[in-house]
Amino acid sequence: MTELEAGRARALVPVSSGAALQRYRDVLIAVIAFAVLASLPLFTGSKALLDFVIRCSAYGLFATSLNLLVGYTGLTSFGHGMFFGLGAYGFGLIMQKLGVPIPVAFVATLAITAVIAAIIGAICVRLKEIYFAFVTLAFQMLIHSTILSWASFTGGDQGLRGGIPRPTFLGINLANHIHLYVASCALLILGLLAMRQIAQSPFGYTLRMIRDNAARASFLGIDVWRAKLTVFVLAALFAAMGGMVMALFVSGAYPEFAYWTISGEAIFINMLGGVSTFLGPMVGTVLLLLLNDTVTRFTEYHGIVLGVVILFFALGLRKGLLDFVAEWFARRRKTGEGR
Amino acid sequence: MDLDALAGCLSSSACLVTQTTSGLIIGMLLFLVAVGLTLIFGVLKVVNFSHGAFYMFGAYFAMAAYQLTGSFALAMLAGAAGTAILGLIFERVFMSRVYGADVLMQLLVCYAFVLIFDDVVRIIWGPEFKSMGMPSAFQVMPLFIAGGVVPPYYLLLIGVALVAAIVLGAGLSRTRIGKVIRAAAHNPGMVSALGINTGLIYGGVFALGGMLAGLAGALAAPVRSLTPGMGFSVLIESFIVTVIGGMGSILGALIGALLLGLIRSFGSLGFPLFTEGLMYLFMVIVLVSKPTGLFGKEAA
Amino acid sequence: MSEAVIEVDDLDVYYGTSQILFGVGLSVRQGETMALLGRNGAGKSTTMKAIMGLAPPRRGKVSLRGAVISGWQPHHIARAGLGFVPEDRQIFPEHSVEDNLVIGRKKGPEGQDEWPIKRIYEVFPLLEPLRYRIAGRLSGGEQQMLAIARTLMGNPALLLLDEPSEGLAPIIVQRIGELLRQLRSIGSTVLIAEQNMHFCLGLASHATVIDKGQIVYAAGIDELKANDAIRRRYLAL
Amino acid sequence: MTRTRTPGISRRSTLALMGAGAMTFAAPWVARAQAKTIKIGMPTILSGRVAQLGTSSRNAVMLEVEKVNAAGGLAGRQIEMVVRDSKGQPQEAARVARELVNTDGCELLLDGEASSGSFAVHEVARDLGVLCIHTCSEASSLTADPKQHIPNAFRCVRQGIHDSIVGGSYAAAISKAKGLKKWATCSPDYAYGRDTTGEFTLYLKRFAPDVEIISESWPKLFQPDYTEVVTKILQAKPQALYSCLWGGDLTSYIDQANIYAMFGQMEVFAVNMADYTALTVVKNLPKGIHSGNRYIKTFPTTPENAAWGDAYKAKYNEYPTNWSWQNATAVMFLAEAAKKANSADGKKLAEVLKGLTIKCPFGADGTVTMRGDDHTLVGYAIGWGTTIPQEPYVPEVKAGDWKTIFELEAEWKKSKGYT
Repeated sequence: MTELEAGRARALVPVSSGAALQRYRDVLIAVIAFAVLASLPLFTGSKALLDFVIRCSAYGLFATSLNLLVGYTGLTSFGHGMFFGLGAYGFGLIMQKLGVPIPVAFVATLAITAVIAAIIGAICVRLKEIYFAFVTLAFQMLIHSTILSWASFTGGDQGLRGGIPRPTFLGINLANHIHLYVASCALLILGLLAMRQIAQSPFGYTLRMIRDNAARASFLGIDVWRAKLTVFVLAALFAAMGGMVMALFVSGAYPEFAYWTISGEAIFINMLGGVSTFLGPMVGTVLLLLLNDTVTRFTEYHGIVLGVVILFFALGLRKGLLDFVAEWFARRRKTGEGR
Repeated sequence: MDLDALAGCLSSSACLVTQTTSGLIIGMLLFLVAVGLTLIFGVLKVVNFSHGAFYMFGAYFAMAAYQLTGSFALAMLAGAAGTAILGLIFERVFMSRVYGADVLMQLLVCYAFVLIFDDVVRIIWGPEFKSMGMPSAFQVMPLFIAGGVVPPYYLLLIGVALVAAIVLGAGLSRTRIGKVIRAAAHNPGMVSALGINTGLIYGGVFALGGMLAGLAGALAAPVRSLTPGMGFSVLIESFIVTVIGGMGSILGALIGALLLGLIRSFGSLGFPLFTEGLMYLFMVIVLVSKPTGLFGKEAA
Repeated sequence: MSEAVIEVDDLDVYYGTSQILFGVGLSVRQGETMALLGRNGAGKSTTMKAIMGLAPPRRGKVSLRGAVISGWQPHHIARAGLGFVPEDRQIFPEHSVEDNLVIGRKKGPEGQDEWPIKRIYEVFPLLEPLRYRIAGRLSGGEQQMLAIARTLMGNPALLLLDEPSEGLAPIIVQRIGELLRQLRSIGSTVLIAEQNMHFCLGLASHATVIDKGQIVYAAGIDELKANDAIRRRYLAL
Repeated sequence: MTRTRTPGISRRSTLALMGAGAMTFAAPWVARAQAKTIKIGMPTILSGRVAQLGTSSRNAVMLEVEKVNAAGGLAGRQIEMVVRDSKGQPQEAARVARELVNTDGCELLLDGEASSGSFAVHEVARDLGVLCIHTCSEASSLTADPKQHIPNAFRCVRQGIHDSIVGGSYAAAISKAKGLKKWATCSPDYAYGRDTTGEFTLYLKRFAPDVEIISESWPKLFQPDYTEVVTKILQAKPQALYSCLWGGDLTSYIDQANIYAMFGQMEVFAVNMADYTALTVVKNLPKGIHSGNRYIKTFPTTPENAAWGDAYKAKYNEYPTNWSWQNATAVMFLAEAAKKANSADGKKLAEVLKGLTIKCPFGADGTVTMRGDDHTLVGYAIGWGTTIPQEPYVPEVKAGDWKTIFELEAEWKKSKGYT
């Protein structure tokens, strides 16, 4: 997997015109993807399908942002969900208490998240591997317990009640299902595009170098701590975006959004889809949500079903689905060339 | 915050004895679970996320045996032995396939079994909570020591946990098998080149870890309600314990568990609404100042 | 002529996709001390690991007294009578000297127990006063002694020594040489991998030379001593 | 849980799923509204620690739905229940609720969620305008707070404030009789626990002004070990203890307090004790714990109530829970409303439900009412009594007085700024 990535790195970095071309291609793909998604309501009246895509946007942004840490930088965070929760709560609280226009709340939430992520990140990113995972988990639990304890402000375990007001802004009414759907799609595509740009930028290659050999990276004059902190904050911002989409969808924020299980789900999504391709987490998101939605329809013993599926991925494929497919293609191409 | 209550307690021997023993009780039971976790991590380098399930099974096995036989001793035995067998099977059949793989893969396998085990318990014993009941031998008046209250059952509990700690500590440092286990933690390749089946050692350690968690579950069964998913909060707490104490360190698990027990017993006096947060705060402080935990060694 | 204790036949070993050994074959008879000589990276260690089951061969076989042991797990191979002393010694640094020995203790393949700890201390008098010392604090030479002693505790029918002289002061190397001669005199069968030819010339009975993963020469030790060409071509530093 | 009903439901949901695909593309609302059966969606918690909430709620609903269907259904349409697990996660509850309406074509919702889940489903009801009856959440603000109020949502659940008023006056009477001045509280640290405890002490002090709270403990929800809390209370040496722990937490607490012999040292008022889920589970139930009724088949002491409890037990081989009667009542309300409106349309049902009084085995006087102004259940049997270790567990229950409840509730609402 790393070889694959490294191979692409070699192919791309020196040729800057190639990188520019790639960027145009990415933008083009993003525009087409958005056009397809946004025109979906014209073809189907299924609100459930639109709901599904909205949820995919929320989780997809969140899971892909985690992959910036796990897949690209080698930072396995067990507490990434705190930023999902922060996004949902920040946005919900600002809308409920201040009644500002939605874009203002959006930007303000990102700013708050950036500050908190910078503080937590500054403490966490100097730790390695499992210890980094534990400290992020500890911070997540601390934030979760704070949300529960500070009931007068956060509503405690009952969450933000009474709905999040969604005033119309420039003709966009997020209380309207279709508007909310298109807005979510736009956020998803913009977020993914931005993360893609980060991943393919020189900074993105710096991250990969840190992942593969931090000592060498710092030997080459890279400030590893600073790079890690930067990506930690960036990933937090996209996670918060996911949280905001979720808050808009359920019209509320709940402490479960900041619980460690949500981080666990994101990790699970990444493993399911694969961490060595950019779209792996997106594939994982769709897979997990589909799986969850269908299995809960048939049985209340979904734990067993989900468990068996996980075992299939962990013990059978031993990697995420998109990784598996990518490797399979790579192998096939190789043997094809051999012939 | 209620610092007066805390200060008041610290100046009264009765309160000091009662709260200290209550911290010990919480701590020792937690130690039994955490020491298995830390042992498995130390030797197999695997963070056993399904450890809470063994605690749960221990409690359910004990309850089932107690209902069947009416014997408390058999109930404890069933809890410990049943989970030991379960641990052995779990390790040999599933976990052994992901050694050396990505940590996340190992976590995923464990997570899968957390889901599966919880549902299995739900299918066998139903979703409602159960209670094993206190054996009549322990339905006696609590003892009064220096004005503090100590129930006899908890003395037994602390005793069993202490014995387990001593046997484990002595076993690992004094017996040949203990020495082999510690050697395998360090260098499994060399151990196997000396003619020792490391697979068996791994299975054995996992079984031992599972058994300790199962024993904790069995010991807790008379005083805690049984429900699918009951292992979860215990897992999180023993996780905190091992992280504070240092992953892989048995002494660390003991100290960490006792510290946590005492934080809870005295924290509930001083900070009744933030006892939980206090634990996480403590963990953050320890990790930030010493990332490997109090007694942890730098990863080799 | 006594039977071959170990026969290595046509081994191919790969690390990942790169092939390290190409059809390696050798045999050691009862009571022999066989030196496997070659430059750094020639494939000596890999041969040892392949025999021990730590680097499973893709092709070829290893047989111990006629029974094929290649493909077995290392601990089965060890129980069958092979005792391995790895090149970096790999003592257990947090255990005491005696604990290291105790961990190595096992009966031989025929249930023999020729190396009780008392005899170990007789043969390795240096170790006895250090028995409660933490092994990680021993000197390199002491660690090498301990590693050999630990393996002997398992009563091997064949002792595999990988670079026992590596990184040790000449005086210590000399002492280890004496020890190995002593083992030979009591009839132990030994396969020793070395790049230090001079160390081996004095104690081995036979020699096999490996280069670039292939066996290039095999003969009695005296013959090798006489063959300047081979020595210069494959073994000169 | 190996009873025949489970496959029955999943077969139904299988069919629902197969139909769902076709449904979404077929003519949506009108076609479905005229369908012969009416689907009622029910998001609830069927897995995890409080799975009993969902299963016992579902049991009761199915029991009642069978009766309604046998009697001709809702305005001539057979009811088809679609019960789905939310795992206790609010975002799942919202998702499931939306899916039930949007994909499965459910026209009504029974919300079997606790705490935050019910608020999430409430928002869905607000968004989709579908008729929704909350059947499990006791959080007072769900209906008392006018900001929460929507015309299409009702609550068919006992309420913390009612409990506290009855409990406070009951406890005050005992306090005065026995001279219990020093009180301690021990309740789970979440909204229900804090609110209910606060309200209980408020009314206790109102009826018995010389009472003093000398110690408060707030264990976490689902905390496995209460030792430090038990010992803390023992240190404080109160004469009486109030707790609104429930379910497994309450039984754990009792088991652990038992071995400290706590129950001999103080009067204990545990509002959630008199529920079979707790009563039958605790092996060494101490005598004389004061409790509010949850579901108990001997209170109200009517043949209807006893018969209902027995029918439930006969069908599911266990006693109903507090959630069971609430869910059963919700179905009874729907049936009666459909009869009155002669329609199963959500809007018309909502109109009729406002202020509707129906005959009900769980009513204080044989009837219960869906109060018109705040859409919440009143008039249900509510009272306090003391426990004994075997059946009937709570031999005598002193019924609360609804007139007092209404007066004090109105006052409480005013103090909260709700009216």
